[in-house]
Amino acid sequence: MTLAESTVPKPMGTGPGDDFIAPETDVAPVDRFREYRRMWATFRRSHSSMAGLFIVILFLLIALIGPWIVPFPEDALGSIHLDRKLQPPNGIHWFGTDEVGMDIYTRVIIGARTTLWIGLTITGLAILIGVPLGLIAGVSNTWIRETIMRITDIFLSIPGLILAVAIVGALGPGILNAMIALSLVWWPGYVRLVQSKVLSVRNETYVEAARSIGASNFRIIFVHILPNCMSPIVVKASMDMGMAILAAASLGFLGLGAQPPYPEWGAMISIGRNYLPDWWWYSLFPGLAIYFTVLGFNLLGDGLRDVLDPKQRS
Amino acid sequence: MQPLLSIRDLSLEFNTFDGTYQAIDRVSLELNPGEALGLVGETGCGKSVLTRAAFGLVPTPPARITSGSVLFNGREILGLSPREQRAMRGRDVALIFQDPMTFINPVFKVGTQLVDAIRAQQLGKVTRKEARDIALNMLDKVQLPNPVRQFESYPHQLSGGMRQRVLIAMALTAEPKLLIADEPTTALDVTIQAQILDLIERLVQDMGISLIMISHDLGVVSQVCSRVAVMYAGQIVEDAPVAQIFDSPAHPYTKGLLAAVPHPFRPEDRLEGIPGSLPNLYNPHSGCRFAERCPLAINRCVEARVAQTEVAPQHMVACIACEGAQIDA
Amino acid sequence: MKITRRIATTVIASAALLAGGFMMLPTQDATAAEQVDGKLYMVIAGRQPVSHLDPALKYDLAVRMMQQQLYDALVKYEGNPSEIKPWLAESWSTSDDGLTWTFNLAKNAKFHDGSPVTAEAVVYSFKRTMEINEGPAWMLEGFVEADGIKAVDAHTVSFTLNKPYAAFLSFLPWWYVVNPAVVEANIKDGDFGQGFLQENAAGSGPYKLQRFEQGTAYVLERNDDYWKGFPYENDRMGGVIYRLVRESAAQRAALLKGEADLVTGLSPEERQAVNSNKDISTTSLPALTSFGLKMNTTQGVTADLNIRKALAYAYDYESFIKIMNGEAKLQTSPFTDAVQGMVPIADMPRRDIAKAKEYLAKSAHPDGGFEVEYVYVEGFEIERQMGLAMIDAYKDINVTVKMVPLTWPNMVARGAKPETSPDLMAIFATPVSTDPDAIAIQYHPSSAGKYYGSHFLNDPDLNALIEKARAETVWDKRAPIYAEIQQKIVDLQPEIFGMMRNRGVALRNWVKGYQDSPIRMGGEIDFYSVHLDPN
Amino acid sequence: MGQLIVRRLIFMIFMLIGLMAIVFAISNIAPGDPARLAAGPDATNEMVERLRVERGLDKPIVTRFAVYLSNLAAGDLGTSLHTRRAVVDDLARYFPATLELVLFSIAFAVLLGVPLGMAGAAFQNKIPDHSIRFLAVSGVALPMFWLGLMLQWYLSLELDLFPLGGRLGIMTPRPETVTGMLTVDSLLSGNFGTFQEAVWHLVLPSLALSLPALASIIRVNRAEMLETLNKDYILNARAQGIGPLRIVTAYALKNAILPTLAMIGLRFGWMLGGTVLVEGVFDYPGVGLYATKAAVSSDFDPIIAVTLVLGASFMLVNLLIDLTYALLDPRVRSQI
Repeated sequence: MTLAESTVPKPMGTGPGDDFIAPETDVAPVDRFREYRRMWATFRRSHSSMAGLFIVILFLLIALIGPWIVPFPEDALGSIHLDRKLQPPNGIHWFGTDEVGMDIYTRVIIGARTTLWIGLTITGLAILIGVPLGLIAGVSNTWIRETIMRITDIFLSIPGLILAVAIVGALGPGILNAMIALSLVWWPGYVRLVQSKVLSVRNETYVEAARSIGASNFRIIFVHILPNCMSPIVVKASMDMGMAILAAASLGFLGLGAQPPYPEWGAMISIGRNYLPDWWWYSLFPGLAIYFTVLGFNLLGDGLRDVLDPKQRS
Repeated sequence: MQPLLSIRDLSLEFNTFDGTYQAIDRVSLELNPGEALGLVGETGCGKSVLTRAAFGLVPTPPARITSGSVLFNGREILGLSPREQRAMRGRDVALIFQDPMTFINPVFKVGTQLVDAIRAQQLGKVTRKEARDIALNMLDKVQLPNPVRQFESYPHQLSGGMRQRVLIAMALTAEPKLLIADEPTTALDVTIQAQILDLIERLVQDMGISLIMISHDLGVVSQVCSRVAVMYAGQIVEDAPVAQIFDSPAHPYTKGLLAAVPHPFRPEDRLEGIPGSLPNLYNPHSGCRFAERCPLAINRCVEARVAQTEVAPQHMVACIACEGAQIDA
Repeated sequence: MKITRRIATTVIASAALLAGGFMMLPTQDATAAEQVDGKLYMVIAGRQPVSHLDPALKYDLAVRMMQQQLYDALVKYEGNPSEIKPWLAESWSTSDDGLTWTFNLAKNAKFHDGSPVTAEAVVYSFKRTMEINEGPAWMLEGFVEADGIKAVDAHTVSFTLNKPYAAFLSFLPWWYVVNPAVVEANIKDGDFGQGFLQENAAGSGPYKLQRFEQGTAYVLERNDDYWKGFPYENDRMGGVIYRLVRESAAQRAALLKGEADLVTGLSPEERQAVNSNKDISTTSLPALTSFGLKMNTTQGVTADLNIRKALAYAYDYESFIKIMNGEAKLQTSPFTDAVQGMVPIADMPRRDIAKAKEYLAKSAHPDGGFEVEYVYVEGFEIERQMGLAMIDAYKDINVTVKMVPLTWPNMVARGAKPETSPDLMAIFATPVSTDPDAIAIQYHPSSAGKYYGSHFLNDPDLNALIEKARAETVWDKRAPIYAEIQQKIVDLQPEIFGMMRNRGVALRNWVKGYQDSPIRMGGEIDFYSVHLDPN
Repeated sequence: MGQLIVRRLIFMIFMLIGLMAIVFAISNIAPGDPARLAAGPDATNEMVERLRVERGLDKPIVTRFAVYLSNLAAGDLGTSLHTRRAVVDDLARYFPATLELVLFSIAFAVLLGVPLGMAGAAFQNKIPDHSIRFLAVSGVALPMFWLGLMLQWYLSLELDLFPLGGRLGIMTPRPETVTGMLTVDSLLSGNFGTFQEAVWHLVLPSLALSLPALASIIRVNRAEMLETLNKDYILNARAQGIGPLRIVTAYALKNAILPTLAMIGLRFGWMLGGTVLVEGVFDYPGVGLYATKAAVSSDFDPIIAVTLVLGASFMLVNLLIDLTYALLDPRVRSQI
């Protein structure tokens, strides 16, 4: 925010050529979409946000129509062709083949579907657990809030990945257990976010006004407080999609996530590492896939935050 | 007598996302040594930007000085290198600002910041010990109770008035030739306001400093300044001695301003606001920017630049429609 | 906010300098892997940890590799094909009835602490192993009693067998001689010195133990005044380091970078890859080693012979050859080709989905629908690829596979008990001698609990046949029994019989004198003849 | 100040007990049977039953938790199945290595992140700023393990600049253990050769571990610097003629560093978690590698112990960050 903006107020849209006799102030019709159009204008202006949006849309597309556009669909289900193993990227196999002849391009594309499913489930579960708890903690100021917030603090004080490894260690390796573990690790973030938002919104004047005219607690939460929490939740959700995908891939890399022959990027890299440096393509392409997907979600998250939640700058 | 500061035809614009904002439009202003000039105008008319830009305190980009020159003691200072401009600040010109709460660094002791300022102003030729003594002496001069304790304490431990005194001390340690006070009392409550104004008046006279007092409060200006320049939307509309501004304002905007201020001796007058709102300065017309709200406005006001004309001795007005201005054919 | 570019550039320059500071550190020279004040230490990068050193306890490729360097036995296997060479015993003779063997010890043999290797020490060592009754003890069980071993004089030992035993001499290379004085001095509450010998050595071998860092590296120092001398002239050889590296990629990388001089257990395509490097060469040698997917015949779904037959017929045997890039041959009998008395079995299972379904129909799961657990060595690519091949092959009989990678010690532990032995376990087994009894015994209850006995097969007829063949000395009478044994084993299908693969190592060209002998296990290196000359 | 520390320490003890409760819950409420988990996959049934009684796992949950706490107090964290040693001894051996790696990485991230953040603010919207911002955004998105592999492949294998992994060459003389941290111990014993080699081995793992932290520190510090440089007291400082270098490195940075501290603390915690990945790639014998090896062979006690240790160290770090925050910001200091 440079000096100019701080001292000179935003001019009100009158331009040259207006009749120099003072114009009467007409009240423009309330334009419900004006706010969204303004957001889209600011969003569109930042290249990084648009890049993020493009990557995410591409990723969703690949995840949706993946199985129908891949050259070797059966490879994703584990059918092996040992006679064409470890081929470098070529005309047929764009990303080369792995150690048992499966087409890596196919497995990366199908992997996108797995990754989307993982990201959505983890973020979804985390929101389902975290947001209600956050609301309850925010609204009540009795011991309920204290217990919820203390438990949240404890969870947040454990590095997420090691807690996930511990939970998967107990439940046993596998993609479902990995997702449960990561959801258990992820919800505290939303509790803290929603709780702080609710606290700040709670003593806003319009909420007191609503309460004063007898609005029920329930109505206040869902009509006044929750809508205000939506924008930070949306921002955090889009950032979390990226981070959840990264965390799930990490568990896959440790051999605790998806089990063979399931096409999951992290697991592919953990096998692919055995084939560096001579068969570099085996671990390069899944790694790039993770990087671009997570980058896309991060950029989108940044863009949304600048538009939806400008105050939350850093 | 050569004027201490003379700003001629200075124009400045900001390029922002929404387009280029013409903040200052060919402003000319002069200040003689020892004189106290009041610079008056609504918030956002560019009075702060004008004084700060003159001494290189407005970052370029996004600001850009498109025309004009600034002479200080006869020397052109707009073209100076950043280093030279910096050397002037503190020693030749000093600035004090509006809100003492935000203009002192919260995480450093008051003393540290004073010593820093002094060492910068003396270009490092002063040891920390000597700088400390100068600072303590200055704090005493600004009537700060128990200077040593204040020297060692942090800004948040001082009251608003005390902090403003520290700012004044910091500005005047190098006995500058020009002091620009940018609404020094606006953020203070009334009782403290009077003390600070007296302090500034006394220091300015004692040290023979010429003063530019920027304010939107005509009362403050009338008490301290000998001459007043009225600014509107980046243009100087009227420039005259204090008495004439109050007794016979010429420019319609100045009249409107005075009408909006409760006159101390005529409490029964009805106050009137000025209809309309500030013009959009993104690509303004080259004429008088008060035209849209001016009751006397005619077409020519908007078409061309309105030069300043003298309606009385030392009383300049930038208007062609008000009476007393020569209406050339 | 007018910040001059000058400060910003100084800020970045200082940061870059800081990061660059790391770069100026010296790189390691890469002539030989490790040097300690002038002496060269050869580094062998392997994946299997050395669980212990005690010659009387259970052995595997890593354990025996260390024992061979730290200890000596009466005789030793060397060369290709593996022949028995005199070692501690310079010469030996047998009585006419073949029951008494007399060994004359080398006079100059001495232990690391300088004391001579006497007949008394030999007797002590054999009695110690027999009393502990683990590890190699099974080899002489029932043929030699402890009191049948006597020290005739300081340098002569005699063994009196209670019945003739053709394979007797072929087992002796695995009975190492310990230094009684050192063992006796370290016995703690009657453990016969096992605690001490777990991670220490009391031998007379060509190398001494310098450092035993479990899970990381085992450093052997060359015994310069070894009584038998060395088959090469190189006074710069300081010793050998057996270094543990978790994955084959890391082994390859260590070899390429010169951080390792020799690596074992690479897959065929990995060997091809490193071979392309001009100063690395690889060896490939057919071995006695057989490979089998051992199935638990007592517990779980594989207890049912029909299920075992179905799994055997559904497996895609061609994948063995493809995974090994052609460097393997399918086994046509439980006995590998080099074993005496091996006969090809006609109905050796090959992939035949119809037959597999036939057997499945006769089992408790007529249309499949169950899961089998396949345990393999973590990081061992060949076995992991077999798992993927298994998943693909068993889809046709609606059987799913759960792949479980384990470290070798954990695998051996799981295979040691019927309740925990997995449905399928990938095991490379090298017989301890070319005598057929060494392989037949693997299907006898006495092998239960050993890594090659994880099927816990216990068939009375088969056991009788094995014991009968074992006692027979006349080869013409033994041969037909072993033929019947091989057919019986295939009928019982305790495992999916795999392949005989070539095995080999990859080594830097500055490694000289490397000799492989088929009797050695895959990855078991004899350091004795190996040395580095970097120029 | 002392009062803050005492209050926070008491609070931390409660947090630690809470941490133990969560970790205890994982091992007990999880569907797996705790006795079988503790005994490990290849234990026979009667061994599992014996363990159940021995560890009192058949008693009600509250008493079991009390027993669990008393065991912890006595330092008995169980035995590891895959190393066959007491977990406490393993931790004593492996934790200093992880600590050394994490401290090295956080130092790298801060010493590089803060200047780059400042540079990003100084060159706002110029080429250096865009490249720094791209590094920041990608840094967070790059998978740590994959980055480690690529660094290992390129910098170590191809260019042979760094060793592949591990903490020290096998035959390099090891300094006698004082802190367990090789760099510190080798300096203490004056063995500069080993020190250099220890740093040498730390470079790649810490590069991989610190990139996400570096990226976040750049982002936060850049945003904070931008915001602080627009503050009024900076304008006043410039009006007094104070030099730009002093303004940036002192006046602005001391204010901008406060929120950056919070990010450094958060990132330190994530780094502790990240060791689980990076140590595997570089075969670096720390608690991260120890935990993953245990997790793969479902050897349960070590995982629980490592979670406790990493959780506790993260809490300690948060306390330290709050203390530095109070130290740097007089307004906070005067409130306690």
